[in-house]
Amino acid sequence: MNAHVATKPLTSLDDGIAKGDMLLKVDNVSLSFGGVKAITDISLDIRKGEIRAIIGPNGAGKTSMLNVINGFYTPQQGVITFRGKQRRAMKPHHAVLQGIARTFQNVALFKGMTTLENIMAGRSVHMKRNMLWQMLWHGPALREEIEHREKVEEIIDFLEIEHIRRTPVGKLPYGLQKRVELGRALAMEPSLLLLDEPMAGMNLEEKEDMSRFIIDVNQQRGTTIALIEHDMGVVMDLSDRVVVLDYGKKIADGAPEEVKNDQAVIDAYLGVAH
Amino acid sequence: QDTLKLPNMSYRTGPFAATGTPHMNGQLDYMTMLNERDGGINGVKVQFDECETGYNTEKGVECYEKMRSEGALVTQPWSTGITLQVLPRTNVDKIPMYAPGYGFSAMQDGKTFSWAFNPPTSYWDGASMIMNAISGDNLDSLKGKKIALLHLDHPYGKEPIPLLEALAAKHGFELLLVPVGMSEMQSQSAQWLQIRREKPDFVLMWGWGAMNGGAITEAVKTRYPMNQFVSIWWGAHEPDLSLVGDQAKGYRALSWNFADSDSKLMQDVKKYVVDAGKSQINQAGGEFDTTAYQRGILMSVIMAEGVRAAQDLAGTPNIDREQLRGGFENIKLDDTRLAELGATDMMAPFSTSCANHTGHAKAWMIEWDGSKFVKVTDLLTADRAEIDPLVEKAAAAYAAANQPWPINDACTD
Amino acid sequence: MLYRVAGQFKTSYQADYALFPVRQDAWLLVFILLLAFVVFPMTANEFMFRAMLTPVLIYSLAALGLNILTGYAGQLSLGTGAFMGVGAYACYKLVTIFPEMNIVVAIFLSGFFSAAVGVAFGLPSLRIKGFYLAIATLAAQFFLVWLFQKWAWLYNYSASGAIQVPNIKLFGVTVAGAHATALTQYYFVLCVVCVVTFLAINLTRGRIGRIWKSVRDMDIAAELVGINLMKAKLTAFFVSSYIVGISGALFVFLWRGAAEAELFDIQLSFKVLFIAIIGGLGSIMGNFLGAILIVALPVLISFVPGLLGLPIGAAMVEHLNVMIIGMLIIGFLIVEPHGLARFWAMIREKLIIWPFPH
Amino acid sequence: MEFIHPILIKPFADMVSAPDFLVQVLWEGIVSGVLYALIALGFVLIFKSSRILNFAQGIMVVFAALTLVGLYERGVPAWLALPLTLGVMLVLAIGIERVVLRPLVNQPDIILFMATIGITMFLIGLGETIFGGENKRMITEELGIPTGNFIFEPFGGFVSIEQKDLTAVIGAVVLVVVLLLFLNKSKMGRAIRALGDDHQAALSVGISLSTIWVLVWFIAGIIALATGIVWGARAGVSFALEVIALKALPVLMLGGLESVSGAIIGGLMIGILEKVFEIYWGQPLLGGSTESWFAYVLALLVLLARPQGLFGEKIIERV
Amino acid sequence: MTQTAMVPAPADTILSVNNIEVIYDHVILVLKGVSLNVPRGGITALLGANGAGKTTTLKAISNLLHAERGEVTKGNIQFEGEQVQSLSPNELVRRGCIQVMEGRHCFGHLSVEDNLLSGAYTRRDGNAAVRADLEMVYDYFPRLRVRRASQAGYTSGGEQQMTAIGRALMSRPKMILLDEPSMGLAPQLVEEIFEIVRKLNDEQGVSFLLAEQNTNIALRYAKYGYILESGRIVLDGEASALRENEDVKEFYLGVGGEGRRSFKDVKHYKRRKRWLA
Ligand SMILES: Nc1ncnc2c1ncn2[C@@H]1O[C@H](COP(=O)(O)OP(=O)(O)OP(=O)(O)O)[C@@H](O)[C@H]1O
Ligand SMILES: Nc1ncnc2c1ncn2[C@@H]1O[C@H](COP(=O)(O)OP(=O)(O)OP(=O)(O)O)[C@@H](O)[C@H]1O
Ligand SMILES: CC(C)C[C@H](N)C(=O)O
Ligand SMILES: [Mg+2]
Ligand SMILES: [Mg+2]
Repeated sequence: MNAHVATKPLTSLDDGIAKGDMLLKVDNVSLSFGGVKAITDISLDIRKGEIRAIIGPNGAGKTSMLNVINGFYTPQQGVITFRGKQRRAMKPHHAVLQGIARTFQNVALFKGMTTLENIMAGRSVHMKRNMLWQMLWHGPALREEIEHREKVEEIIDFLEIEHIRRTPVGKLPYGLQKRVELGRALAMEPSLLLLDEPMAGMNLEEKEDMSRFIIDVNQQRGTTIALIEHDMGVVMDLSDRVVVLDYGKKIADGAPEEVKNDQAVIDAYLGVAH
Repeated sequence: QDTLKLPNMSYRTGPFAATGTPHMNGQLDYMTMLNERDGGINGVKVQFDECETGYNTEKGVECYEKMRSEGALVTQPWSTGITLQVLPRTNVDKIPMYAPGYGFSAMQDGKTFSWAFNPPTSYWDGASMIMNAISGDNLDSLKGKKIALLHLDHPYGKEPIPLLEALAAKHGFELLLVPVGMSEMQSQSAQWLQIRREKPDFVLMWGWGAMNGGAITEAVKTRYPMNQFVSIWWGAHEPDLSLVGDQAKGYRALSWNFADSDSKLMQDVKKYVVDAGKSQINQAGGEFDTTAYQRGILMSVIMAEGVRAAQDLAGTPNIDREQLRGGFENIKLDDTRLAELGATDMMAPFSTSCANHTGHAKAWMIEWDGSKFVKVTDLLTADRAEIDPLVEKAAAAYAAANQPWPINDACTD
Repeated sequence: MLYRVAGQFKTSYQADYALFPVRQDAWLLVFILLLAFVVFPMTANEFMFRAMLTPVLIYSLAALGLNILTGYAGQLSLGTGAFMGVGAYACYKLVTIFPEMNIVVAIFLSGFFSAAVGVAFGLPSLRIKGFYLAIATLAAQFFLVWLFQKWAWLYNYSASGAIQVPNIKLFGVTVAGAHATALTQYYFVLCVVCVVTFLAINLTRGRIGRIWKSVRDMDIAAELVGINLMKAKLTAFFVSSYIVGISGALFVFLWRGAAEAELFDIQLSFKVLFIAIIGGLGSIMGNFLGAILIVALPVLISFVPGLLGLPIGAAMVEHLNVMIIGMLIIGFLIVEPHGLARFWAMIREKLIIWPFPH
Repeated sequence: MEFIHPILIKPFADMVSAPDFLVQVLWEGIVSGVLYALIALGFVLIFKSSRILNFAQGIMVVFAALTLVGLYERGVPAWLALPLTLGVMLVLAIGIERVVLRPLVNQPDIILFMATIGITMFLIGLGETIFGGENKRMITEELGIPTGNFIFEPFGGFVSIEQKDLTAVIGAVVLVVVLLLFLNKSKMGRAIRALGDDHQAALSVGISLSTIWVLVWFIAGIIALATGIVWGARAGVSFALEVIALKALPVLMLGGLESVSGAIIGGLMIGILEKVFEIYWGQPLLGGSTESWFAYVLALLVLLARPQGLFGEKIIERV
Repeated sequence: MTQTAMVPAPADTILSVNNIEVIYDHVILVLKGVSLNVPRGGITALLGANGAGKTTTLKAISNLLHAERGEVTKGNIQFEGEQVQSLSPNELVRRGCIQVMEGRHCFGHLSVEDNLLSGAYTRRDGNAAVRADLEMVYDYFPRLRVRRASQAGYTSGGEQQMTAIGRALMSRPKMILLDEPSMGLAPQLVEEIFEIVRKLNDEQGVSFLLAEQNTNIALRYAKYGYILESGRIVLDGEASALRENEDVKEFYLGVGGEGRRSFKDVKHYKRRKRWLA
């Protein structure tokens, strides 16, 4: 089926920021919903090229943090600096244009569409041809479609989901849905990829697969990754730095080993068993 | 051809069924009577099929197509809206259209509307007669007065407006239009609040179906003087008035027919159809005696006359559409003929011609006395001098808008 | 083995993107087109054209427009009837103000008017969702019909308040008005429908179609994937209302011949919605299947008692008809909530593996 | 500046100069508002328990009223016709649950909405087949509803209040209070609310869908009967009644789809405002009949400010 | 290794599933003959990869398939010795078998407390008893007491999971079918929830059938386990025995010969061995 072999590796948005430099910085952000304080005065940073884990008990505000970063929630306080630009509020689709992509805690795929379409949808931001060309399905529109299809097929190959290319994703088992969702995020060619519990509800083998994908994305494409995950094995193995939230506050930030042995973290999150 | 296919569009369902059904029963029963008593018209049985429209124009057009394709000799739209929609088509399809007492008033002009007939009288005739009656034949006496037209917001309800506007301009009264939307028919409180506020000297009603009953109840509630409330013939419907009984005393309607259950005509219908169990009327509800039912009978009487005339002219009982058209142009319902039919004083005599497709029968003003309608005037006359020029203008405009449209200049009277 | 797809390999994306990647589908299409362009015109009588064929096509087109909005972009609309009205009145004004204007041009232009109105009433969709959005479209429905009634300029101040289609010629043939033959009108409509359908298929399978579907399936996620919700929804309203507007113009000019405001009331909206849903939301072909069922079937049913010689009155036939349609709708929804298109897809799938089950 | 006067000044001057008339306008508004609210209530109940926007509520009103009147016309005394009609509504509820809802459980909202339109058509056909299409008189006196008028003559004018309208208003208030108590205080009420949130989960904790649905549709049937009696007393019983169901939709949207009190307040608001607007602005300035769209436009404007309606449940949007 | 024929269930079995087949949408065959037993008072784990059919099995038992256009086409299910396939979910709950669904499924617009109370729908033993149980649930899950008045839709994942379990408890079940209780929960909470499961099992004698991805913890708390692959049971045994099984170790527990592997070192070419391949 696949007549085209990936010729050049996919790259992330070239943003002119050197590896290890600050990519995203969150300063003193606070967010509350009515009475509920989801985030209280949190600052954190993400450096280019790293895998940054965010952990913490349920309801700590991890997902909210991602939502703030990609503009879905507007914090009441604080600033976010991404690739040197400061802002507090913006439309989520602008975040995508600037190179932030994400996956969701509860799979948020387009259920009625096939795997292929879902991932193609992730490329919408990069497609330009106007409606007239689209209607005729000829010339530039078709060329564009094919060009992006090739990119998407690369991602499909990479994630090893060729066999479900034409399956409506609503019918896929959970693990595969998560993978498709990752594919869709990758299709956006982000420079920062936010992953919200990508391995929840997976068994060991699938977690291993997913870990491999994450590492490959990070290493081959140089994509910076922020990762929320409850499986400590995964977090400790994959991440470069870990930030720990608890009830909307930051309680620790540092290398995995440090964080793991931090008493506050053990009390609030890990429990005794680890 | 062994039957005369004279189908009818009907509505026995929906909000207009209340007034529609008795009329349609009347039409049907007269034809049944002819078949039973005389074996049809001049020996050819009448096939009087119905097609249900629910007074819905779209359905009506469907029915038109259906019945035409089944070989109908005539189309009876049973709604001014449907009449207007199929009018251009009847001209092309060459099928006579029979719209007794409704439809487009300009259809009287047989030169322009070769295929359309609206005997015995038109809405403009009706409007003129009403205006004459309420002004005591002196329209100038209305100067400075306010006259409200409470009408169904539908081609039917709008039909009298051009004439009334012309009269208002000429005689210096104010015309207040109070439209009632299809969905407001049953709850006309806004309209009647408006009437209460504007205090018109007369309210004329062009209503149909559930609208009539709604208006009468609201009028009672608003304490609008009943003797200033006058309806076109379709508003003379006993069951609507029975609902309020005495409180509607004084309510008038202009009617081109008057119910007479003892007439020979009605007795024949009773004998051959009703008593024979061939009628769909609600006998317990007294439908037989209603003005509406008997008007339906007369509608079929007129049509049968048209058919007879056609058969005579053609010299054969098996007529085609063109021949029926000729028949409709030669209806002569004079007093003698009415007496023969046993319908004396049930309607006024009239006749049609090539140029006159309406006949302009006169009509009575009838009044609700608390339990029934009584005649309160002699036959009224419409003011031709007002109407005819308007008709001419409207017909010319119609022809212009529907180019190419044939005009039969050979038709002179 | 009729529908065997095995052995039909695609060697390029280009081929994969052909309109009908599976050969049998293409044949089927050719067959249907033959039927529509050759067989029907040769066999059908005038009544068939006027009561079934032409309306089925026009209603399919309206449903197609609605389907783009509701089936593809997930925005429920109950105002289709009124948008058809905008198209019809726009076309009427164009034709009467510029009597010289080519009718095809007038029809395609009139779509822009309904598109503009559609976009205006689509604006609330940015904030309002689901059934609540239906209210915006209902507001359009009732407001526009009211406007058609009250704004006399729209119907050229005609006394009855109705618009009447004049006789209009195209290349010397009368296509609209009382003098047009049913066959001409049928061909005219058929051509327009084919063109629009072709364009719509392309639109829905490309980028824009995907964007619409994303918004439908999960608008929050769509936004977070970089889709501009406002643009996506408004283009859907635009394209949808455009097609609906054209269908409205055809409805009056190529079929009814005249119209009054009530013609475009909510019943019409519901009818079109029925067609789209019974046919299958999110399917182009479904609209045609739905229209056949909802438009043509009642006509056929009304003949049944006559054919069987049952002594049933016209009113009773109508009552039973309404009842049967109600039951059919429920029945179809139960059997296949995703519509006839899905039904066909299932049959097709079975045909593909036939005669080997599983 | 000439256009300012008729829009901003004259209407208010009119209101002040004829206060009796204004009172009458308001009362008419209240009465139609109560009727809208009653229909909307039926919608709300069903929506709450099943997320179905029950389009058939309008026809249920007609059907209930027709059954009542039809039974009476066939010689059943009024006091017996009433419970019998309730019985018919129960059978209807059971039938709908069995035939329509059960097989369609878990389908998308719009499918169920369509199904209720299917029910509407079926009931229209059935009702007309059985009872015929003509307008019937509601058996108001036979049911013991007072029919006279109270006439007040304040401000030198008069205000006429029909006793049956007054009865309707009082009846509606009672009905609403009972319903509110039922929903918020009883176990069944809680189950109804739970069901609306998540069918599957409700099933999993042992809430019986069929029982609740039959119950809810039956209550909606009772409300329909009440509405039918009240409305029928005003305008007679016929299928034209069905169109008022459409009026309930903006009421619902305005009040919030799942709020009982929203239905009431929304109904009254729309009833009063649309009447006032029609009389003081619509008729003089816009050619009248603005009631056909006013409610929708009002609801739309409110929704723009509050997408879930005035009293609706906040839409929980999380990712 | 796996029993396929109908074997009479041992006397102390509360639930036995015999060779059931489940088809979705009339065409998709998902369970291809699954049999399992849960002893009274036991905790039994049902393990397996994504899409293996765990949820389907549980739903087949609690009769929730219908709503998803699925049906049991073969085999039978016995609860306390009686066939239950034809019972409504409502009746099953009344008899003491309740499911906690995957993904929590709380009633979002109801308060936490109303959620819990809705679990008592089938009970007929009066308000006082229900109130007492409510207190008991709050004792098990003190967090819920704090959040009792919040709308469930706004509570965190863990709280929702607790609410869902608590809600099931309110029906006074003899047996709970627990679908992926650990999904998306913080490690500490996972422990906590499993501890509560154990406590309920000990103190109240509730039996559990536990579908889990997290094999590690499931096998620590369960007494017996079944492993499901593509709709078939491929392995079953005492939990302790399963923990020692080489295949289970390799593919489910992630411990090779030399202890825990790092996720970083997973090799690309490694592919799972399929028992049934
Ligand atoms: N849209 C919202 N409206 C109201 N409250 C919210 C909303 N989103 C989140 N919250 C609240 O904010 C807090 C933080 O939630 P968040 O989803 O960020 O937690 P989390 O750390 O991602 O937890 P988990 O690990 O369970 O996913 C919670 O108490 C939650 O109830
Ligand atoms: N409603 C449905 N219609 C069609 N197929 C379904 C449906 N529900 C589940 N399936 C299919 O049945 C198979 C088994 O699903 P099930 O949910 O039982 O797996 P599971 O073991 O619980 O997996 P997970 O660990 O992801 O929860 C999957 O392949 C799934 O795609
Ligand atoms: C008898 C009916 C045809 C009258 C009707 N209201 C009309 O349209 O004229
Ligand atoms: Mg989270
Ligand atoms: Mg599962």
